[in-house]
Amino acid sequence: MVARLQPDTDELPFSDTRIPDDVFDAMRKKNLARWPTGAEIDLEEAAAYHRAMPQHKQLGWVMRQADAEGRCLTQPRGGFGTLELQKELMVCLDKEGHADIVPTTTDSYTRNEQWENAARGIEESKKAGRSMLNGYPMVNYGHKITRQLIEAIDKPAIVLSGTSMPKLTCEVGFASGYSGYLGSGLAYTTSYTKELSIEQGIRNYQYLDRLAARYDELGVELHRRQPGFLTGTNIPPCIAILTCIIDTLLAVGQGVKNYGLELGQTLHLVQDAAAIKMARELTQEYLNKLGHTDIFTPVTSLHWMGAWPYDDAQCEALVAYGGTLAAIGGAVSVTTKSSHEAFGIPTPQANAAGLRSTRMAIYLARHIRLDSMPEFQTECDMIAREVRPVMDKILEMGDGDVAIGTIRACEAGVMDIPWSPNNYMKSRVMPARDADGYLRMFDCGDMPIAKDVMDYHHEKLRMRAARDHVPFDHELAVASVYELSESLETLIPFPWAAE
Amino acid sequence: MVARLQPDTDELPFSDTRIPDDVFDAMRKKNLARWPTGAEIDLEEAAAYHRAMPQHKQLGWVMRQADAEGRCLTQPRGGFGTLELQKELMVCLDKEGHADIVPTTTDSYTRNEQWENAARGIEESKKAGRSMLNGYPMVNYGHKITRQLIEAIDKPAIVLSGTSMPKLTCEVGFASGYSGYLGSGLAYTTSYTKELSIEQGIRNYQYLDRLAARYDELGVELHRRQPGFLTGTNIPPCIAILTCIIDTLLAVGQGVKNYGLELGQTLHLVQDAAAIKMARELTQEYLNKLGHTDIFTPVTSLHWMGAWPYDDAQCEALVAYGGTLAAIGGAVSVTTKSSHEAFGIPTPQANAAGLRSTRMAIYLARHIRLDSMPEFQTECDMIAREVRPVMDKILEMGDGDVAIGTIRACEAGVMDIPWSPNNYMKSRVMPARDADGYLRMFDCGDMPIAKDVMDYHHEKLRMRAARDHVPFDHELAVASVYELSESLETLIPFPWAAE
Amino acid sequence: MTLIPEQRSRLTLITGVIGADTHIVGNRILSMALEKEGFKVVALGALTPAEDFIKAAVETAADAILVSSLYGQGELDCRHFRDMCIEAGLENILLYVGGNLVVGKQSWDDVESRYMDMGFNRAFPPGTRTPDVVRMLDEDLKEKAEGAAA
Amino acid sequence: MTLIPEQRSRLTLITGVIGADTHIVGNRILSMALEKEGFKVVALGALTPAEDFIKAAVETAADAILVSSLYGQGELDCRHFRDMCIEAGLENILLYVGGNLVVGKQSWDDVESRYMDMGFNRAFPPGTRTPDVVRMLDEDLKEKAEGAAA
Ligand code: B12
Ligand code: B12
Repeated sequence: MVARLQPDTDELPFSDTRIPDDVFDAMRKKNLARWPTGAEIDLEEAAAYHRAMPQHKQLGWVMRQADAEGRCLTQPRGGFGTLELQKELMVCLDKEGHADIVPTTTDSYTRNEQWENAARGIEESKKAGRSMLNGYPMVNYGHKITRQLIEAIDKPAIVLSGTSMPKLTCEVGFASGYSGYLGSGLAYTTSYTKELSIEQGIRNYQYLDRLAARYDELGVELHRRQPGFLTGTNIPPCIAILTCIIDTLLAVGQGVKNYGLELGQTLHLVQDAAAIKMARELTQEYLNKLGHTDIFTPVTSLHWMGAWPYDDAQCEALVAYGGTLAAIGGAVSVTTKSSHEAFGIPTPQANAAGLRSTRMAIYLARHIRLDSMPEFQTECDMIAREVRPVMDKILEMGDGDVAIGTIRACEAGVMDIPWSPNNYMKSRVMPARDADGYLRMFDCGDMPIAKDVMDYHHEKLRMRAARDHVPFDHELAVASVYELSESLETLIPFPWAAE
Repeated sequence: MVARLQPDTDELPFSDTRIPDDVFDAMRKKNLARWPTGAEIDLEEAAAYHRAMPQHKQLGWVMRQADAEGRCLTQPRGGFGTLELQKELMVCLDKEGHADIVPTTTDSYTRNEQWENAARGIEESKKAGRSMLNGYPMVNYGHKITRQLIEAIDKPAIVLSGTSMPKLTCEVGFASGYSGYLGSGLAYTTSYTKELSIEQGIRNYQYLDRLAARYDELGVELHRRQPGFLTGTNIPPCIAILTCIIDTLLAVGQGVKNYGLELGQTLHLVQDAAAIKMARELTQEYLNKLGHTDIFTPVTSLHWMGAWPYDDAQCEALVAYGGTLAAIGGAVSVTTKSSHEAFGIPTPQANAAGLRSTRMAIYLARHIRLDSMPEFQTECDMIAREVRPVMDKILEMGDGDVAIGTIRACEAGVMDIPWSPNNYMKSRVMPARDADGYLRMFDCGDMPIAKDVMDYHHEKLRMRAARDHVPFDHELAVASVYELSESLETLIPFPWAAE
Repeated sequence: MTLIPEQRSRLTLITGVIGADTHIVGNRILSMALEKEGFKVVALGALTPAEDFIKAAVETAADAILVSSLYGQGELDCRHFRDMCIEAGLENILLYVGGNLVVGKQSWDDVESRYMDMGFNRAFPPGTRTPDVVRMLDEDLKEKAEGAAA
Repeated sequence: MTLIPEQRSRLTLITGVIGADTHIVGNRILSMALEKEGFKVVALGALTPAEDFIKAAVETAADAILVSSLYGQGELDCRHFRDMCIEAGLENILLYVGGNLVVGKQSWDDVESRYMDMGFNRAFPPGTRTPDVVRMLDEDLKEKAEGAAA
């Protein structure tokens, strides 16, 4: 039985301030002791390992460089249950997929710190000859073995671990030579957990961010990243961006300077471009408000995160368009999916094909930008008008402390997230797609969004209800969950066939 | 040995005027006598067969309806060497591909009126159990058998027969119940033939158009179409559009009223949208100039017609983007390709997959239009400034007769086409792609295009030469032929890898 | 053979997402739909241990358990589910499972038979829509009712 | 083993696109490239009957014929090409063929062996670039020259 980690509440009052060095040292000691591979970690040695890597394998540098050169990098997801399968996968994504950033997705037992289950999964996978885990059990293997993965590729690597309990995984990940790490306290806790409090989730990521800052102090700039895609299910830009701002402020509080913002695609060319632009602008706006002028916050655009169609050919269009949306939107990187999405974790080959198709789409996007379109401006303005009142309210509720403001706001529903599994969230906000394909809010729950703004959302959704001859009610939200996964017969039938 | 068709020069002086009924009757008699299946044709009976078909199987009506409803229809290409294979193909494209318009591509022997070779091809195909012909030998089968194809589908059907000798194929095609027919005198003769004169090619299509008009007189509005994609190889919009205008005027001269304009995609989102808009606008402009106010000229956008990549995943991006370009550009229909393009005629399944991926991309394009973008306006203006002086010169050279003006203009190089195999064309115009992905003209040959316009083209291409560190010369045109077929390593390598 | 709301209201269904699986969207839509159709639904939500399903089923004398598994590890999470039911005295409770039941895109027939072997009465492939689930429940629970009557 | 321009200038090559095939772009680029590399090139262009290739080869005492076929019907057009060469007294003229040599996406090995059986010395798959062609010509024609010398 694993020694479950005691909440750190006893150690420090909850706030957005930096964890003091001595407290952090104590926390690390306790944390690393929880599993044998934790005890093996030596921070100094790990930092030296990072510093010895070529620049082009360090994601912190690569993201800054891509942003400076106006590139859109590609990154897939991918994790299998054994070292051998994982190595094969990463090499395939690097060489056959031309991935600019190579991922390691951890399995869900690891994410939930159920390391014995993960150990069982490794054995079962070896027996079955196929992966029984949905990711790589990084903690079980430990950093010494896992470095083989980093050394097998010639690109920077990132850890993808959808969880609110990252404390040991991040220690092993960074020590292994991963220079990127995805995850944050608000976004993941609201989207990936049920009983964990937002406070506890934020505390856990404060640990992770404090650790990243430690590497900084040792001359290693890591790339941290926030999963603003949340529950992946019709997230309106304003809600994603609110979490971007909050998680960034929390990370910066721990000393992080290289922090990415992830946005799931709405699949509307104009709305996505507006969201990408405003995510960075509004995050910088609040950073500046709070006196942070040197934080790098590149945006990553993610291929559609909601339900995918059950037809490879339809998926291929979503994959390619995902590259188009990211590139035309000006994202610094795009996270890709494959034509297997609706069925299961893709094979390395299908995953690599998704990368290549996306890469070609990025090439075809050339230097096109939409900033000169009035519709683009309208969306940008709407987003700003949705985000600012909520964000200001959150800061106000925390009396200036973002961490405290956030949990109070979540409790009150001032900060809300659609389709959240978390008991601490109201999850009353209900998004739906309008007749032009924009994501709108049918219901914004208790979020303080101006009436005229919500009127705009409702007017658009009424037009959709009218078009589809359905009532203007919650069912619009459910239909919107299914929409992109529907068959072509449903989406665009031949219009004039004799019945 | 087939009785080769004598040029009709003996029958009528060459001009753009309508072929008189009696002359046309004589021409038909002579033409139909050339092959047994020709003799079987009864125009009245055929017209009655068309009139009995449901509206949604009549392409003339379907194109008008799609235009009115703002739809973008999908249509693949496809032809196999035997009736059985062709039926299976068309049913697959209709049912599995959701094609809105179902094609029958003829084989190249049929296109060149080598019907004995085609007959041999049918036998060889039956022996080999696979198609040895690159299309369906429609004349050999004749209209009685070919009607089985029309009856096997529930969509309108179109004949695709890349040739300048369509006179018997069109008789059989229309009699079989095809309500659409692609092909024209200027476009096909310049792009598909070597020794045939432009005059002869135009004469042959005057026959076809006159026949279509006859059906009109019998209450059947057929959809005629012009292949402005030409040699498919980096055709600048202005050149495609010039052929659209000329072929339309020639067809209208014979009484055609439902005439489509086809444009191969440049693969630049803005340039394609501009080309689609201006093709229709400028064609209508010249129709009105010449007193024709009731001609329907919808635009069809074609998936990239130049060299494709040799990687399925890269092709999938070209396929999907092809749907995006057509839909956002406002085309009334899109002609699709597949991920097999660079290798060979696709299997029915690969062809159907290309259709579905394109259809999904069309859905994702929603109602987006680019008209409000300044770059879009710039391209529209450039196209107009390129087309008008040349078109006016052509009309002038013909003393008002488009047919005569056209052959004189081709002789003089005033009307020119890149990469033409035809001995009567100068083919001095040399297109190349600029640094932003727009198609420009490195050399416009003897086309009367204003100096400042060409300066603009050259400036853009100089920027490309500079970017690629290559001289500003004809090699730019050759490199541009290969560009889209290059591997991803060549197009966007990982930028910072250690050498 | 569909049941009328009255009959359904006498039937209790347990729903939830098993194991460390956070995918709640489909499970929530399904639970909402079943309630709307008249069933009594006890929705345990995401991240639910196998034990909790069975505890809830015992406490509510449920007629069926609908297990969702999306994240791929269902094969591990569900392995002993029927045995645990039997231990808890739920010999012939109706067991459904649905979602993305294995890791990766695998032939559905294999996947289905694997779950049948685990003791589930029915397994549902990705993309299953709620009306189909309702139809199956009506069918299976009517049969069961008759079986009991006999 | 590459030849120098001087040596190449003594070699005559016939190029063209066989049959009813209009695909001139690649053939033209190839012909331009070969000329640039020093070979004497007689370019027959698109839509060239097999007979014309051979006539031109006889008239110019050509060292090799490079047949392009893109449109898929090459298998029919090229079937008796070597026999016709032999009849014309061109027993051991070097014969290349390239392009999209069959209808549809087929395994290249099959396609290649089919054309070898027809008597071509080399067949080139879709996507062949001109430098590779030049390298092969240098190799094969040098061999041939030596063969003749012996
Ligand atoms: C949205 C989504 C997410 C969201 C979930 C948000 C939330 N809290 O619910 C987020 C982004 C958080 C997410 C996370 C992850 N996801 Co996810 N996700 C999806 C996605 C894109 C859509 C799922 C969805 O909502 N569908 C819409 C609903 C309406 O459909 P549904 O869930 O299938 O349910 C319907 C039917 O299945 C059926 N049904 C469902 N359950 C049951 C039960 C019974 C008894 C019956 C009869 C019917 C039935 O009825 C429902 C209503 O019609 C799918 C892929 C896809 N389908 O496109 C991947 C997918 C399910 N996720 C996957 C994975 C791997 C993950 C992660 C592990 C990824 C990671 N590395 O972090 C994590 C999971 C973390 C964890 N601990 O669980 C994989 C599963 C792999 C596999 N099985 O091989 C999928 C298939 C994607 C893929 N191809 O890789 N994901
Ligand atoms: C452009 C194009 C056209 C243009 C041609 C314009 C012109 N006059 O040249 C147009 C639009 C007119 C056209 C028409 C047709 N086309 Co076309 N076309 C293409 C396309 C898209 C590109 C060809 C090209 O220019 N490539 C670029 C050049 C540089 O490459 P290349 O031609 O392959 O040549 C290089 C190499 O192959 C090599 N090479 C070539 N020849 C030789 C010879 C030797 C000896 C050697 C060593 C090397 C060598 O060197 C060249 C330079 O690198 C191809 C598909 C593709 N590749 O993407 C289809 C393709 C060749 N066409 C095809 C077909 C079927 C047709 C049509 C029959 C379609 C129709 N229904 O009308 C007609 C043909 C009519 C006719 N009678 O021939 C098919 C052939 C099918 C098959 N083989 O199974 C293809 C493969 C598309 C497809 N998948 O269906 N086409």
